[in-house]
Amino acid sequence: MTMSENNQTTTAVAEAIPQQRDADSAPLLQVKDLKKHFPIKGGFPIRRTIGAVKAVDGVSFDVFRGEALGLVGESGCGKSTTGRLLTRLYEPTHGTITYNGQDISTANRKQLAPIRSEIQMIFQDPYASLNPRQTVGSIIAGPMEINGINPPGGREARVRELLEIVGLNPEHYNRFPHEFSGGQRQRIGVARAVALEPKLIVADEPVSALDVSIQAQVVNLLQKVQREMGIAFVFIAHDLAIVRHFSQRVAVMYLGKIVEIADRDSLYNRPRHPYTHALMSAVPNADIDAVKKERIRLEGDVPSPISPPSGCRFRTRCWKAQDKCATEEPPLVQISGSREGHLTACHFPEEPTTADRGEDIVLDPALAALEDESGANA
Amino acid sequence: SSGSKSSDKPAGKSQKDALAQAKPVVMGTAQQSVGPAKEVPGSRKGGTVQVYQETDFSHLDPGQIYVSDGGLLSKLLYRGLTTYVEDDKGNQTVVGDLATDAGKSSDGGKTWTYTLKDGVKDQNGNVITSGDIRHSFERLYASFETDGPTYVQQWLSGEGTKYRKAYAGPFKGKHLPDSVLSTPDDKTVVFHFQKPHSDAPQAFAMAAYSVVPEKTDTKEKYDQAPVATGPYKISEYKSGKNLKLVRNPNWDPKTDPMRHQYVDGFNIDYNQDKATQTKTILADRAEAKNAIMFTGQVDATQLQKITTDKAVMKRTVQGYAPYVWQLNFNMDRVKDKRVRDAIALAIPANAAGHADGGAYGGDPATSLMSPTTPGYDKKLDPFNRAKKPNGDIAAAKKLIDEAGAKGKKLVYAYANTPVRTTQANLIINNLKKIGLDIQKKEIDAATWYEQMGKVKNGLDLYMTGWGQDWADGNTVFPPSFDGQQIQDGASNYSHTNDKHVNDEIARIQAITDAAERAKEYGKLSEYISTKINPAAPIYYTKVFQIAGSNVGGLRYSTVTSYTDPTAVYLKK
Amino acid sequence: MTSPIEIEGAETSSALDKDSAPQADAKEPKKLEGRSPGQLMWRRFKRDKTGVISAFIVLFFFLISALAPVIAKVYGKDPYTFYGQDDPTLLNEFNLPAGPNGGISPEHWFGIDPNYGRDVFSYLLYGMRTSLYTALLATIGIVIVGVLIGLLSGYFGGKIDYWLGRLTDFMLALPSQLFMVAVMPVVVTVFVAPDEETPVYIRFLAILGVMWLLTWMSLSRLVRAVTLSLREREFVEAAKVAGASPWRIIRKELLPNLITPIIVQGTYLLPSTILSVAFLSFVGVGYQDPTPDWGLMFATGANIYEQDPTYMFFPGVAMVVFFVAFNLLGDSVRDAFDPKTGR
Amino acid sequence: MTTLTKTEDAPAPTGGDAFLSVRDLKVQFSTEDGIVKAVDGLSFDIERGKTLGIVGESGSGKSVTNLTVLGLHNRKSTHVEGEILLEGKELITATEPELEKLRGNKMAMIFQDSLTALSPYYTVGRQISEPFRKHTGASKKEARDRAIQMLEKVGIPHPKQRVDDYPHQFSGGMRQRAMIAMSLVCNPDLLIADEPTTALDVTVQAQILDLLKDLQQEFGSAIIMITHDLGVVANMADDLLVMYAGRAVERGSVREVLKSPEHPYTWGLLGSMPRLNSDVDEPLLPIPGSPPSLLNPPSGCPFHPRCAFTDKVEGGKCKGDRPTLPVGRGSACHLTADQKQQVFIETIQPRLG
Amino acid sequence: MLRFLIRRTLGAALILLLISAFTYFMYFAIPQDPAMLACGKNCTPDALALIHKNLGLDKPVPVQYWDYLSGIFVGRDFGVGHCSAPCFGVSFRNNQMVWDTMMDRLPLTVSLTFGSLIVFLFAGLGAGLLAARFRGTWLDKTFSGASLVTSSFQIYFIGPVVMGLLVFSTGWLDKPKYVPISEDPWGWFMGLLIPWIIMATIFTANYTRMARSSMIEQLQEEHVRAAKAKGMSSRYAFFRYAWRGSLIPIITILGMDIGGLLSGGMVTELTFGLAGIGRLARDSVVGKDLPVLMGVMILSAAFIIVCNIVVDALYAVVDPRVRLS
Ligand SMILES: Nc1ncnc2c1ncn2[C@@H]1O[C@H](COP(=O)(O)OP(=O)(O)OP(=O)(O)O)[C@@H](O)[C@H]1O
Ligand SMILES: Nc1ncnc2c1ncn2[C@@H]1O[C@H](COP(=O)(O)OP(=O)(O)OP(=O)(O)O)[C@@H](O)[C@H]1O
Ligand SMILES: [Mg+2]
Ligand SMILES: [Mg+2]
Repeated sequence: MTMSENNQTTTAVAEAIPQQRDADSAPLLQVKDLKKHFPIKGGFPIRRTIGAVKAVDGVSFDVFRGEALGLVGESGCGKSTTGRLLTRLYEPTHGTITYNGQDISTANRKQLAPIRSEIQMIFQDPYASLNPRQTVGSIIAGPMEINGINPPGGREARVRELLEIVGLNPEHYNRFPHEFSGGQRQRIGVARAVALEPKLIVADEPVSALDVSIQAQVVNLLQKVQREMGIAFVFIAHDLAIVRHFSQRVAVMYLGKIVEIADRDSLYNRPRHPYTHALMSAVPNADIDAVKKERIRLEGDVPSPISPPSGCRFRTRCWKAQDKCATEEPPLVQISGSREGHLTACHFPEEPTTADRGEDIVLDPALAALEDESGANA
Repeated sequence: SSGSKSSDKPAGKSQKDALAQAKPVVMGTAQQSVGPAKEVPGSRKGGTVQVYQETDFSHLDPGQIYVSDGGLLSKLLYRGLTTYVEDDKGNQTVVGDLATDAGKSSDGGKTWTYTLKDGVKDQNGNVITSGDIRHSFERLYASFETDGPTYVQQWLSGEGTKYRKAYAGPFKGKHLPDSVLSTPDDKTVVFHFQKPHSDAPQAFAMAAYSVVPEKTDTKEKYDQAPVATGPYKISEYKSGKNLKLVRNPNWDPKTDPMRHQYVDGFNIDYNQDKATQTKTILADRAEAKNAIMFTGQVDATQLQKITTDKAVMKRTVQGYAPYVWQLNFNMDRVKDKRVRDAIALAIPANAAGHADGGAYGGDPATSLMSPTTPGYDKKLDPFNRAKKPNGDIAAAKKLIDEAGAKGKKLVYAYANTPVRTTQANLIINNLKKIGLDIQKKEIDAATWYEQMGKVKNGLDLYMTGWGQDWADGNTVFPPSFDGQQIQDGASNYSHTNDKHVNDEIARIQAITDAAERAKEYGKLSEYISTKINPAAPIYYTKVFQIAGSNVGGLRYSTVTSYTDPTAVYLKK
Repeated sequence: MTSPIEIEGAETSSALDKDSAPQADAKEPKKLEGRSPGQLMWRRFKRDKTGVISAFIVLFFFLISALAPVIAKVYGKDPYTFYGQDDPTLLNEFNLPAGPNGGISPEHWFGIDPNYGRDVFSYLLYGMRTSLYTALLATIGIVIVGVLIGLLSGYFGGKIDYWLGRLTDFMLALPSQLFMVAVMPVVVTVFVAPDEETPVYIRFLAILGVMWLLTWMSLSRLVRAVTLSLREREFVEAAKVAGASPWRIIRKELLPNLITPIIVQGTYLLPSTILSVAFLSFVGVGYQDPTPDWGLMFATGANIYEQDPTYMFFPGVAMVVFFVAFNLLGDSVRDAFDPKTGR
Repeated sequence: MTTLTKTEDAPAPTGGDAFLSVRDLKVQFSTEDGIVKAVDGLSFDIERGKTLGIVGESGSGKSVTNLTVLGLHNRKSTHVEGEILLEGKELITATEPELEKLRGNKMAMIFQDSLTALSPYYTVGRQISEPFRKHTGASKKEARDRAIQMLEKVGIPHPKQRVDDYPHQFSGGMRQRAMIAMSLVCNPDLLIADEPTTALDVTVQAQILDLLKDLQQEFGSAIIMITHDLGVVANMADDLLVMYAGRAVERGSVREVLKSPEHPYTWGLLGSMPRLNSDVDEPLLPIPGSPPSLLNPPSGCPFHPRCAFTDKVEGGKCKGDRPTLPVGRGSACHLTADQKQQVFIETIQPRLG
Repeated sequence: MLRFLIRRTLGAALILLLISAFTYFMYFAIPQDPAMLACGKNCTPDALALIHKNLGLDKPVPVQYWDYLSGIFVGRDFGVGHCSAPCFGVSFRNNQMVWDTMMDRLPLTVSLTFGSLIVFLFAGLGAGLLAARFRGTWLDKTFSGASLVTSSFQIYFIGPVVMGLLVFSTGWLDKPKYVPISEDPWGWFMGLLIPWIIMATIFTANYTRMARSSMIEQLQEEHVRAAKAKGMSSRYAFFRYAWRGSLIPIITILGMDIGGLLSGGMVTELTFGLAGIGRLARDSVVGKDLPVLMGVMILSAAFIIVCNIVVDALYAVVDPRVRLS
């Protein structure tokens, strides 16, 4: 096996990103108070809109050139919806998306045309995201065709080149997706996304469906294209470890809202929002010798996004909740003790530390009961 | 002829049998008009006869009845002033039915007087009076009465549709003036015709002139629930499904010269097509043992099976029907006689006749006059049917070439029933061979005659069948060939309008002697066929019916040209 | 000495992939052309003996009906000549074939028909031609209408879907047999001048039209359902993200994926369409004699099956063979497309 | 730790304390494309009250193994060889009625996807009480009470009302709890959990894992825990079995396998998982290549096409010979013990941090 | 449920309205005078005018349609008498009340439909279940093969053959006829036996195939396997778990078939010489009898719609995930 030249640069690029941001401080993508409400039809006797799923309910964040912003949160909290809003697969109900200084939140297909090539998407399901009836070649060439791009040397040559970049055999040009394994398919998806040399890629759980051993291949590949091509990522995932590995900044969503957003270290080492805390503590650690973390086990499920709780949305499952939480919605701000750029939406934030709290917080009644029992028995 | 006697010849009834029917009707005496009718040998009472019919009767209101199925039914349900008695040779005598005799004429045949019998009642027990008779005729003028014959109305009040203008019917409270129709007393009715009509008694025997009791006349609704005067009355009627007849207790056999009341009733089931009727009766099981056909006929497909089985043949009834099927030329459109002759020559008469019941369905027709009509001449065969029953293509082709009509476009219309479709295909096949361009036009069978009856029907060739209403040229030539009768709805379907013919018809109609009339009509027939040729003769129809093994008294009625339902009884 | 970097995947895997790529490579190293799902289906289908035999039978039927005029010419008889009329010995006095077994003879292989004395063999060939090709065209039409409506309502959703859905409900509530019988005369009358023969092609078009109008619903529902689920599939979203127009998405992304259900539905639809066409003839509003038609043969045959069973025999056997073959073919096609649902 | 000398080809007599022992299990499916050797000579033991974790790539035969233990494979198209002994009773040759008595009673299974594994047509309560009635002969009422009790035990709020709900009225986490209640209703001695939390969120996953642990303590069942996730295993299991291509490639206690793994595949597995405390700037260490086809598995060591250390084994043994897995702690690899230790300490451990 | 019913009933009414309008106006697309039908041979303009008036044909078509519609709810007066609500008009052909005629014909069609339904449901589903349970055995092959052949049968060529065999040649059974069940249950049964058997033969095939394939599909569902995993016998899993799931497709086609049979037993009734709704429908079309055609059309469509509603309601019964709102 020979050593690849590309590898040597990896660490350097990673370091360069924060500086890049400083130099070119206008964000690539600005999202302000973005909302998406899916109407619920019903009613009697004439069907009409009787309510809405508030899938995304006022989300604001920025994405800078070349950086990877992670988006984490429980299932159904609106991560994918946010991603789809950014790529304008959905019409926002409210709010603005500014790309490169241009408001694209209400642009139609024609107006979006020039931007289309700059914002791309990678999907979760490697089986569903490739048209089973098209060859790999035409799948990857599709975006070029649509946008009328004729690279020098022809599209086919470019596709072969892309296949090589993502680590596939260029000879696979004429094959069909079903002839590939999950990891290879995801590579095809990556090739399609980078075919137009985009500035921003929204990756919606790009590795969740893959095998552990393949996951790493794809994460490395994504990291490679991000660094080599300077592409900014919105990286959606629920695996906190992978998000930590991939993203420079991370936003935590809960029930359609961002509850905390910060750079990687600050968020993982000094989370302020109780929900972030709970999330961190729930990740099982493969290292059996690691210090036993405090256990925070949340009670019950995420409330329905159709009628979210008033005030702070997390209060129904929060062990710190007080009356204020029900009446006042906490703003997403930098609270005292946080680092620069670390924003939290909480009235009663946690202490900025990861030190052991000393006792477990157990909110699950079943567990509490069992624990009591075993305690009594002992 | 007696129907139950089987014929050895496979080709069914011959024209000889028909000639028996072609004798003019004899006027009966008062003596012959009294009941009860002559017993049928071997008859016994009881049981219910099953009847299979393809479709519902189009009308039950006697005033609307003109077609044979209704005519047959009316024999069981209704009585009129006159009726026929038939001897076993098929000779018909017209006698009084409600009236004491066949009628007394005066004024050179213009005035006819009838006296009613005593004790005739309708099904409700009401005695029939001369008022009821007058009402029965007056209501025929009402605008809803559209389907029946119009002989008497026209004789009383004027040709064509003039009679309708003369009088609007009794329901507005007015009667016909006494100068037209008078009832001097409860028992007497006097008709004053505009011209002499020696065959008035035959006309009065038609189903349409049966009595409708005045008190119980429900106008349009009468068509659904009529009042019976005959030996049977309706006990249940489900239109399109079935009709049940039961004995009419108020019918008195002593007043009736021809009807019997042997069976308890009739169950008439509709929706049984020809094939089903035949197969069911042939199988001779359960109720089918007691079954007869009304106007149904043995299905052509079953003929082979039936005619080769002597036992089954004993259960059949055969006879010569009076209908002549002809291919009319629309004389307004097909003006070249050579073309008409060519078509007449080319007709596959034999095949077309066979399509309607095989050899038992019909004989090739030589002329437009039926063998059952008095005056028929067998030798008259202008289109060489005897030698070339399936058409003389060569001769026809020559004529077409002479006329320069090769490729001439003609519209051939046909009713969309299986038989007519087959016939159309056979005929068109030959017409195409002689070089004509035939446009086939399918017409809804339900409105066939209405559509053909339009003067401007836009068609060139169309088949119609006409049969005498009674054995007399009077009921054939005037309706079919009188040029003065051409109007919408009239039965001069070929639109023949020839001065000679018109004159002759007027002249012959005035002849009072029936035998003389017959001779003259024979001559007129020859003139029409050879000099004018308004329609190609195709075939004369024959009737071939079958009944269940338990049915007795089977006989062919030359009057109705089907099995006589008034004479049947059940053996067990 | 190995470096850990050497086992890193991203960069080296392309080389490895070449080795461990699907086995087809190993066996046919030169042929790198991929196998499309269609080709896979074809391979699976070819392995299914019943399916292949059925396909041959069905094909045979279509072929002999397509070649009907040629075959008839070679055979020397046509379905329009009334042989029984030209030669009076062929039919007996009951207008039935005079010879035994429905008049089967070296002249007339399948005998002759009653009344006219036409040659049954050539009539059957032509009749099958009429029926099969009418049904084929009708099916194609139904498929086009069904796919169009299903695609439109599935892809665009919203108001379009709502109204097309109501239209479908409406059409489904129509008693279709009755309506077919009622509407055929209307269609024919509207298009034919009163003094002209109804040309066969008008009947043909009317049958097609009526079938198209009345039987697209189940297919469109299916297509709609499939489209709805396809629309949510991520490859459609990928195309949208790339800026594809709705037309391109329908054409390039949706339609190729609809082919499978369409073909499977189509194979099941065709036999039932043949029956519907035959039904129309049977109740007297479809094709009419002397146009040779399979359905008409049954209408005639049903009447005379006792006297002349031979007449019903050949078309009947042909029909049963054809239908069984077609049904088996349908099952095989379905299995080939979707190996999960075994028989 | 047991000696490395015994190989699985000469299976040891079943240990008296092993509750379930599987010996040289082979499962083959005949398919259209050929014979799939889904499990190819697998042996393991499990004791009461202990948890055995099975990890391995997708398609490595984890589920098939456990379905075979329950006898749920399709008997017609599946060829099974070897021994499965549950408390000394042979299961492979057992009749269907015998198995029916054991299933749900002595051994139970939690399925991965509770949405498809619970019938949508019956209430949760009914589905829980059904096996209880069947195995204990309890009355309807008793069974219902038992169902309510079980729902309460697995932490469903208001079990009295929820017992009559249908599965679709439950959230994903609740459904998985109901699944667990269903499998535990007869206090089984053996519980097979086939990826019980893969479909769930981390927070819900943590709830479920804790629940399983506590329930195991209460009932003393043996658990087989199938998963992809080494984190889950580290939390739950006592022993660990690593599977690759239908075979076990490494076995040992959790600590042994995670702390001093011996098989290159296990190294790869550990190296491809980022951890919350690992160095973010180090790229991950994926296993190159893709999983092998079971139709036509590689000769010799099935991992050799993806293995970076084949050149260390002389004579190309990796391609030719199939390495054996010793009983007890050990791995199926041709590298010598020293080589394994050396490679792990020198190249793998530093990167795992 | 109530809301569901109300909403569906409203929708059904709208669809029926549309269908009736469609039929009505389509009828007048052919240049024809329906009065001619009732008028007969000696039709005069006077008579025609009278019939026009009697049948309400003297008004513009839309007004006539309106009269027709309002007649359904409040009744109407015709020349032949009063027609009380629900008034579907008076036949052009025989002046009978359409409603009475239809009600007279309905019992036959209902008997035909439900009689054969019982036969083919039991036979079809039974055979299908057996075939699925013993998949791959000779039993399965026999049932599947038989259903293949019988599904290619058609009433109009099997009907006459069977009648010829069982009725005319051997006399084992009576010719089909309809006797009301209230009058003579045995006669009713025997009279309809042949049509039932023949219809059932043809439909059974469909249900066998359907039941078999959906059972096989269901048996592969995870929850069926889960049921076995908890110790339920395979028969229990088959009949409780798999069967429940295959009901949905079966109910769907059953609903369509019942609707179709009630509205279009035309071929059956024509083949066996029975006078039900199907024949009435054919006769009305052939006879251009608009009021009857309208009545039959509305009645048939109503049957189809009611069947659909029932099917949808049954979905909710079978599958708790389907909620009616
Ligand atoms: N098209 C839609 N119509 C209605 N509701 C929707 C739609 N798409 C998503 N939702 C709802 O919006 C909410 C957020 O969904 P979203 O898919 O964004 O969540 P997510 O965070 O991506 O979850 P996951 O981790 O499961 O992918 C959910 O409650 C979902 O049910
Ligand atoms: N009924 C079957 N017929 C043919 N092959 C099968 C069958 N069931 C499983 N297999 C094959 O057996 C192999 C092992 O499957 P198994 O389900 O045990 O994998 P697994 O380790 O559980 O994977 P996962 O992590 O994805 O659940 C796979 O290659 C699979 O394709
Ligand atoms: Mg998502
Ligand atoms: Mg598995």
